[in-house]
Amino acid sequence: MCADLSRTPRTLLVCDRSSFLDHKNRVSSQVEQLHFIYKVSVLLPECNSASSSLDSVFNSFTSFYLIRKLPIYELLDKDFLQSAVYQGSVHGLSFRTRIDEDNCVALMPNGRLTLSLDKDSFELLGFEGKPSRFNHRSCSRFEVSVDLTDSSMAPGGRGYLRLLTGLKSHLQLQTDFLLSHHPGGGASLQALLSRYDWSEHKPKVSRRCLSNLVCPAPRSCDPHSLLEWLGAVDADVRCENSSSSFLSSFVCPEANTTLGHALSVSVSGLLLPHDVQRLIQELRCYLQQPQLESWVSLTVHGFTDSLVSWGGSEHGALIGGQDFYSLLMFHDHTYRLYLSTATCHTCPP
Amino acid sequence: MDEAQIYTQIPHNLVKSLNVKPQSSSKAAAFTEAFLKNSLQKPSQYDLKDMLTHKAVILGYARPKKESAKRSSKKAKGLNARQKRKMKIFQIKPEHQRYELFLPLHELWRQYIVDLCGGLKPTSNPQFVQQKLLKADFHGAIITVVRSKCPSYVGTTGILVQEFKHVFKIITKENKLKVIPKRNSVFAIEINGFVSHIYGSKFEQRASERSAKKFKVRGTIDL
Amino acid sequence: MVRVKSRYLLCEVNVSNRSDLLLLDDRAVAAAVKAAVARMHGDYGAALCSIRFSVKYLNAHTGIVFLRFPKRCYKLLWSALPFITSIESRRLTIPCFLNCLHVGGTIRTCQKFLVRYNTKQLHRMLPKCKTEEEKQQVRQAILSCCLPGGNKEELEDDLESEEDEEDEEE
Amino acid sequence: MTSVEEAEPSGFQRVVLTNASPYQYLKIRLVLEDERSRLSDVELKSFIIAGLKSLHGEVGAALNFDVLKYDEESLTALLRVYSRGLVKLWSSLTLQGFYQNQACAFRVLQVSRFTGISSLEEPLIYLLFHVTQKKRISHFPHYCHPLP
Repeated sequence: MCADLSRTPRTLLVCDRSSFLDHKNRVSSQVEQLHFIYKVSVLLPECNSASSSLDSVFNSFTSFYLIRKLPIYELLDKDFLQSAVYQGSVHGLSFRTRIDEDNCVALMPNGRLTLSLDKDSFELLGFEGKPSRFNHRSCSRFEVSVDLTDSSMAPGGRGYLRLLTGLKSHLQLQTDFLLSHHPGGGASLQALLSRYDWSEHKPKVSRRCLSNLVCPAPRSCDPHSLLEWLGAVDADVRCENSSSSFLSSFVCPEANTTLGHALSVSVSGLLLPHDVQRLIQELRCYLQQPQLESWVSLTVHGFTDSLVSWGGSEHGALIGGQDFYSLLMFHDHTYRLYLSTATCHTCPP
Repeated sequence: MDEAQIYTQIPHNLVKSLNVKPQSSSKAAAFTEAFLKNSLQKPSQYDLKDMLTHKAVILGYARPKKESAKRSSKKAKGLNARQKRKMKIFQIKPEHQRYELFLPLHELWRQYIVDLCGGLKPTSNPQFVQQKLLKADFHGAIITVVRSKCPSYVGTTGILVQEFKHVFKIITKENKLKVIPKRNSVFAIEINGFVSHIYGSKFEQRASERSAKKFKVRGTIDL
Repeated sequence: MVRVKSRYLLCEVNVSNRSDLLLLDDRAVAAAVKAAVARMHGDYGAALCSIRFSVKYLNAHTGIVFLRFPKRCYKLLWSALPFITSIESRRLTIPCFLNCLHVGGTIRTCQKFLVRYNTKQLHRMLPKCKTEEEKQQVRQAILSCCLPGGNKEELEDDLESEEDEEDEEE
Repeated sequence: MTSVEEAEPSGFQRVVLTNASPYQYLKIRLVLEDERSRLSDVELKSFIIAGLKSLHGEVGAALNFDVLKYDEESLTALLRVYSRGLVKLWSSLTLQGFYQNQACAFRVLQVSRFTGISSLEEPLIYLLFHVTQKKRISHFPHYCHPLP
């Protein structure tokens, strides 16, 4: 009746500090863990325009496909499994389905198909699953997760047939679906695409030049304020406020330098962790140029409505889940990595 | 009548014409006793003499007692549960668990439903059909589990062989006998294009008792 | 069964002119509290204040009020009490303020506190008396102060009030 | 507020901060019955404060929050509020029903603990629109997602 109004959901922020030269650094594995990336934004201080090599990386992000009204059983199609799932990594995510509300589907690069279903759909499907972690009191959501590379899920196998008939005749699940494939690109998906209404999309790159940017000292700043500032720069929020301003009292935390120029680049779409890896490598090369300001930041946002969080763990949005990580790189190969995760989740890797 | 008169000797002139031999009184007494013994039917266990001295006895036909009839009616009431279990009356032998054996039952059931619903044309009112089906017997119907809390039941189809209070026993096309609890499942029954869904949780009743039960209309039904 | 728990606030109405106290009644105090809560905490506070809030007791001579609040939100409602500056009663506005003396879990603990508090006040009055007659009166009054129940109560009283404090900490 | 520290001599350091974020960020959109009417940022903030005042009284009206960014065209705003005031702010937004005698509603598009909130420009993909509002005004056209 009268809950404590000042209570807020639990928050979790992990800060890693290490060096790329340290053999123990786990950046690449951590980058791989976040499967569904919606947006990557990079802040390059003291930079007017990105170098050609960096620009080419931005422009060469793998394109992705949107299929309208895809029946989900098509993902179990034998040819599709042969040509795409077994041959590399497929990223697939149901689009415009709201997690916690609709039935969502995700196909992960390791060949795992995950469905997040409401109670009625789960009962109709008739396939083994487990109750979702985000159920409150009553059991109203279920998660069905199958490994398509498993022997029981091979075409013709018992589990395969059961799921196929479940999706084909009991629960006719249809959603808009985003797909991308790592080494093969569109060619390996063509057979599936050709049967439905589809379109190809290039990740959208937007560049913004900023001037006279007040910035905090990245090494000493408190992580929360730093993240706030990075987000504000990314969202183009004005920092020049006085503390007595009516509208907003937001100011740059611990301001110490003013940058003449800065370049903020963001790429959005269904992006692959592989491309992010490439971008990180390229940024490290870029940092080696001697005349530059000594740091670069890279922020990666996960899909809000993806049903998997870090690794393969379940994700719920309404309880305050948002996955992103922010990588701060310095020219001496050291880095700071800030990982955030949703409320109920355990630590990211 | 005077007792002495009875026990008197038959007159000699009558002896010849009647052709009977006069008996001695002791013999006569023995005869009477024997005669009485024969003609009195049952109560041999009683002391005859005692009875004769104290009671009036009807000579002649006595009605057979009803005890035997009572016993037979008791027998007709049938076996108790333990006996049934012992005799495995309600268990279908493995060699009889064949789908095609039950197909005629299904045909019969089909006719029965069609008769019950007055022809069952595509034009007939679905609500009327449902009302009838609610009270009908389902032995022989082909039922399918549409929804269930337990995912492994979903999709099972077969002819309903036996219905108990809490379970349906069905035989599938693979000649497997399956026992499906009614609770937490929804069943579909198809006859001539009409598909009816049965919420098993609301159906937990014996077939015979169901016909007398009133079903309540509810807004929403959960499993 | 679990008891529905409440908090009883023992408050003192302070007015500049003591004769104004006699104008007060239960309803006027309740209305004043409700208005203050609604002003400070808006609709939310007003809603909380409409459940199980009541003025349990009002002594118009001494200005002592018992307020009952639901236990879960008594702090929120309590915070609005200092903002009461006047009570409107019988079309007269009486400038006053509420001074909270004690918070208890039962009316009984509040009553005990009140008796003790009043005894203390009488003790304080004693040296200030001018005439012997007045002193005698005050002494008489001190002696007559006790809870119905007598000595035995005194022990239980301490126990109970301890329990009560635990309650509050929950 | 807790933090766990695992420091290693090799220079690898991991710090876990729990419940340490001081702010929460909300991305909201005001939907008005008359779609042509526009508000300035100051009007929007006063309107939100009025809502806070009616639901949570003067204590609520004293709640500090910032309008970080406001787009007058789409009536979309980015708010920053202290974590402790999130519930109060959110509930008052939900219960705002009228702006100058016309029906209106706030749609809370996204709530986040970091300014990880994506920018206000039309993003390629709308991931937002979690229905967080208990009250929906039925005669409003339901918001459509623009196609990518």
